[in-house]
Amino acid sequence: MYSEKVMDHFTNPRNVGEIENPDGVGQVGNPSCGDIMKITLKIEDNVIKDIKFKTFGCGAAVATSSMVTEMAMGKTIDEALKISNKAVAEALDGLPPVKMHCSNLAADALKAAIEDYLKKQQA
Amino acid sequence: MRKVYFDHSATTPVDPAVAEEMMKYLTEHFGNPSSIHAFGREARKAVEHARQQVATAIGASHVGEIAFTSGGTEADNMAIRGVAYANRHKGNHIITTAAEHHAVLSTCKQLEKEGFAVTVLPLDQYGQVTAQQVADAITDKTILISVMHANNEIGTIMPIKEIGQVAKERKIIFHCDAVQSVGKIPVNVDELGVDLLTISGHKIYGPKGIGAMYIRKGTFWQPITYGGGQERRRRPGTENVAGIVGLGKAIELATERMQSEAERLTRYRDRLISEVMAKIPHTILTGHPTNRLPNHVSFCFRFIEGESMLLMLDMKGIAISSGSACTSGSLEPSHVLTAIGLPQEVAHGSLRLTMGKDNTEEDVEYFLEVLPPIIERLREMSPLSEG
Amino acid sequence: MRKVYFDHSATTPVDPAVAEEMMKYLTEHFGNPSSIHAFGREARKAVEHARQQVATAIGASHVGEIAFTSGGTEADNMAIRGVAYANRHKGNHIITTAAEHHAVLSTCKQLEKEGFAVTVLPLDQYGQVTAQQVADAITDKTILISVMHANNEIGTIMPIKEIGQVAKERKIIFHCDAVQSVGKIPVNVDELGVDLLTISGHKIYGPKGIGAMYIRKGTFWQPITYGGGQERRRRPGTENVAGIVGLGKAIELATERMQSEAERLTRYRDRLISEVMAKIPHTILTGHPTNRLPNHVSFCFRFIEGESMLLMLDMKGIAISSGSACTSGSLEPSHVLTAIGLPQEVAHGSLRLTMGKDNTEEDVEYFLEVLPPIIERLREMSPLSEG
Ligand SMILES: Cc1ncc(COP(=O)(O)O)c(C=O)c1O
Ligand SMILES: Cc1ncc(COP(=O)(O)O)c(C=O)c1O
Ligand code: FES
Ligand code: FES
Repeated sequence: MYSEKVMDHFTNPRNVGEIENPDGVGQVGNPSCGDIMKITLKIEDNVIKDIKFKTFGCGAAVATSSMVTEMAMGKTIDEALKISNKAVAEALDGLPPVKMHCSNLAADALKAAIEDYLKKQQA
Repeated sequence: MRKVYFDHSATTPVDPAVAEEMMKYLTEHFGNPSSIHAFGREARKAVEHARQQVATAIGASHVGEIAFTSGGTEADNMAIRGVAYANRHKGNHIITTAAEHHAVLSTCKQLEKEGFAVTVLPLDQYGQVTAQQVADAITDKTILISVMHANNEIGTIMPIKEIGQVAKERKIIFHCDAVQSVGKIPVNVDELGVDLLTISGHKIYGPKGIGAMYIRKGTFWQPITYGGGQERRRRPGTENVAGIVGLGKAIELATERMQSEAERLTRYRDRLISEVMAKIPHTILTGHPTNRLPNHVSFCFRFIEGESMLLMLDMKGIAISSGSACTSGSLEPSHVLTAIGLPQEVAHGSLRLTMGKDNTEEDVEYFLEVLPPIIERLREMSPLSEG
Repeated sequence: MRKVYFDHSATTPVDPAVAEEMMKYLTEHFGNPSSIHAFGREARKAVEHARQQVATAIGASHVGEIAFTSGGTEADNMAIRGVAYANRHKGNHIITTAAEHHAVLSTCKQLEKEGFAVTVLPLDQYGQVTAQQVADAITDKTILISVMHANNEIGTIMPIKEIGQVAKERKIIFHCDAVQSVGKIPVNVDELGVDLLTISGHKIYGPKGIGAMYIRKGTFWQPITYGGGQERRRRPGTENVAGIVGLGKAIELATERMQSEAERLTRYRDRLISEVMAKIPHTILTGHPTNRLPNHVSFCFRFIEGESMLLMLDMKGIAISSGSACTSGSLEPSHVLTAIGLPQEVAHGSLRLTMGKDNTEEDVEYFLEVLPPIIERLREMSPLSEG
């Protein structure tokens, strides 16, 4: 059902948790399916210095969350904003078709966290 | 790694004694029961022997009241649509419950599209309906009542006998899906007062792809598939002889060991329920605490999602299931969990553990050891958890 | 006593290699393919492998075009009623032939009761229809053509490719019952131009109670039973995993040995036909003399009745069948024999001999030795015989 990469990220999720006093917080959820992803960021000089996630959801939801944190870590904000849900799925060697829409929200959570950071900067 | 199969409500391994019987009818006595030569007669004898085994197991008075089908789903379809079409002249109203399997509910939904009216009775918090609810729903157009004996997801046993009395008094045909109860708790068609009953082979250590429909003599009914005259013109198609032989043997064996197994598994069940509830906070027992299948344990763990639990248990060698949306492929959590009043996010954390004849006390202990750290780990990951 | 099984059109023994594969999925890898744990995934893999084997055998471009069923009868029901109901808005006319199996004809008869119009094309003396007959029967209400590939009773092969061309030109959905042809003569869905195709396991050394329906991508169709979402929502019910595995293996093996077996059995067939015709007077070959299944021989012997012949041959260890009324349990001789123009009393004397992979030249010789005295004896007993 799941690729080896998905199972790897599910079994050993990277960057689980919540950063204290984060620079940005993003939470997205899909009410129809019930998965919720929360990403917290530490940003210095426009670069993501630390990123952590918390996820309520299936194996695919956990794996995409983990993968997106790995992909975003160390990237500039502009680079990180370019990460798409599709790119996350591809980095995991694909997801089962039924999971494509519902569990594949990690990039959205990342985007929400960055936008939250940018909003705070403006304020 | 230890392997523990705890998903007997999904399916069971074929009992070696059953497989051995089947093997003979696959290779050696392979005839078509409709053939009149020696090969055919041998096959016919085996089919009729199995029919007797099924009739005996459920207390049917006439062996001809049993028709073999390709499984529980087909038997449910046959029972419900067969009664509906044959009794259309009398009325168009069907009563069923929110606890039923998709094989019943989807069939009823289809009948609604065809002009029938369906009342789906709501469940109480334990997943039960009462005979009074059924009685109150009856109108002068009611032609069929269909209520399952025991629920596959939460294990709750329905008051079939009481509903059977109502059906008899009001002279309404009564169907019962006994797929989960046969072989686990006593099922006697006369005591329960049912007119049609659904049985499936693969839930009782028989093969998949075989089932049976009991239909009481004199019940108004018509076939729903068309072809040869097999099964007394009730169900066309060359008989699945090996499967039928397997179902016959399986139901006989299940009946033999039923009482001792029920006692043994009830002990495991009650230990599992009390220890899990004690060890893991924010846990909800789903289904009735005592009036449930002896082998059936089901919970919802708050703040976490079923599929993740399943995958982690699977990595520890434990095979188990969940009614979570993410495992169903349908994006919606189990209709039964919703019908007993659980909010969606709670239903997502459901877990079902169903034991069988090869499980031991050690399996139970292994599970009790493995589960808590998994729940803890997933809750640590969860944004919903209070920490 | 020598035992000769000559009734392979009725059913076949399960190939030992097939039975062995099945056994693994009954006892060891017994999971439910819908379960996401290791047991379930193992079963899922096996089901999808078998689907690929079937797709490959019939040249289907997409593996998802195969849906497993409980046999040929269910596949015929699914194909015909599924197309009829889904295309009702376009028209209500169905074309089929007098040669079809009951699974097709009774289904069409039922559809007539439901408001569909059915044209049953008459057969020529060999049991064939022409593409022209089909073309002429098409109206602007025609939504389905259903013609079998090879007939079970008389072995005649239909011009499916030509009919497929007509169907394509006129844009009408084309179903073909290939139960008797698959594994015996080439069956390629694209070459034949069919949109739906019926397959049954037990005619090709697979188990009884399993079949498959091919349905070309894009074909307007709807399911006819209701329940879980199995088989891509085409056919609900827990998959008969062992049966599916058996069908996959069986169709693969049948395809491998098809050509050599066809050559070998055609030799036996032609020897049987010529020697029986030469040795026994008042004999009619039924079906086409050459354009027939390689393993299929069928006659009518005047003045005698099929069941008596069968019983006498059975006492000599030969298992064979007849389209006689007395063997069918229906008091009417085979509709196919009547449709090719045989008078009832001649049809009564029908005999069908269908060979298979374990038959040898010695079996053929034994039959040729045993048959004539039996016919003679029965004719001596017959008041119809001229003496
Ligand atoms: C209560 C109930 N009814 C019907 C069925 C369907 O039976 P089958 O899988 O044999 O089609 C099942 C199991 O899947 C079930 O649990
Ligand atoms: C031509 C044909 N179609 C359909 C069937 C029905 O197949 P099954 O016996 O698998 O239901 C048969 C055999 O009985 C057959 O010969
Ligand atoms: S969280 Fe529901 S399918 Fe992934
Ligand atoms: S002669 Fe007896 S059934 Fe036909």
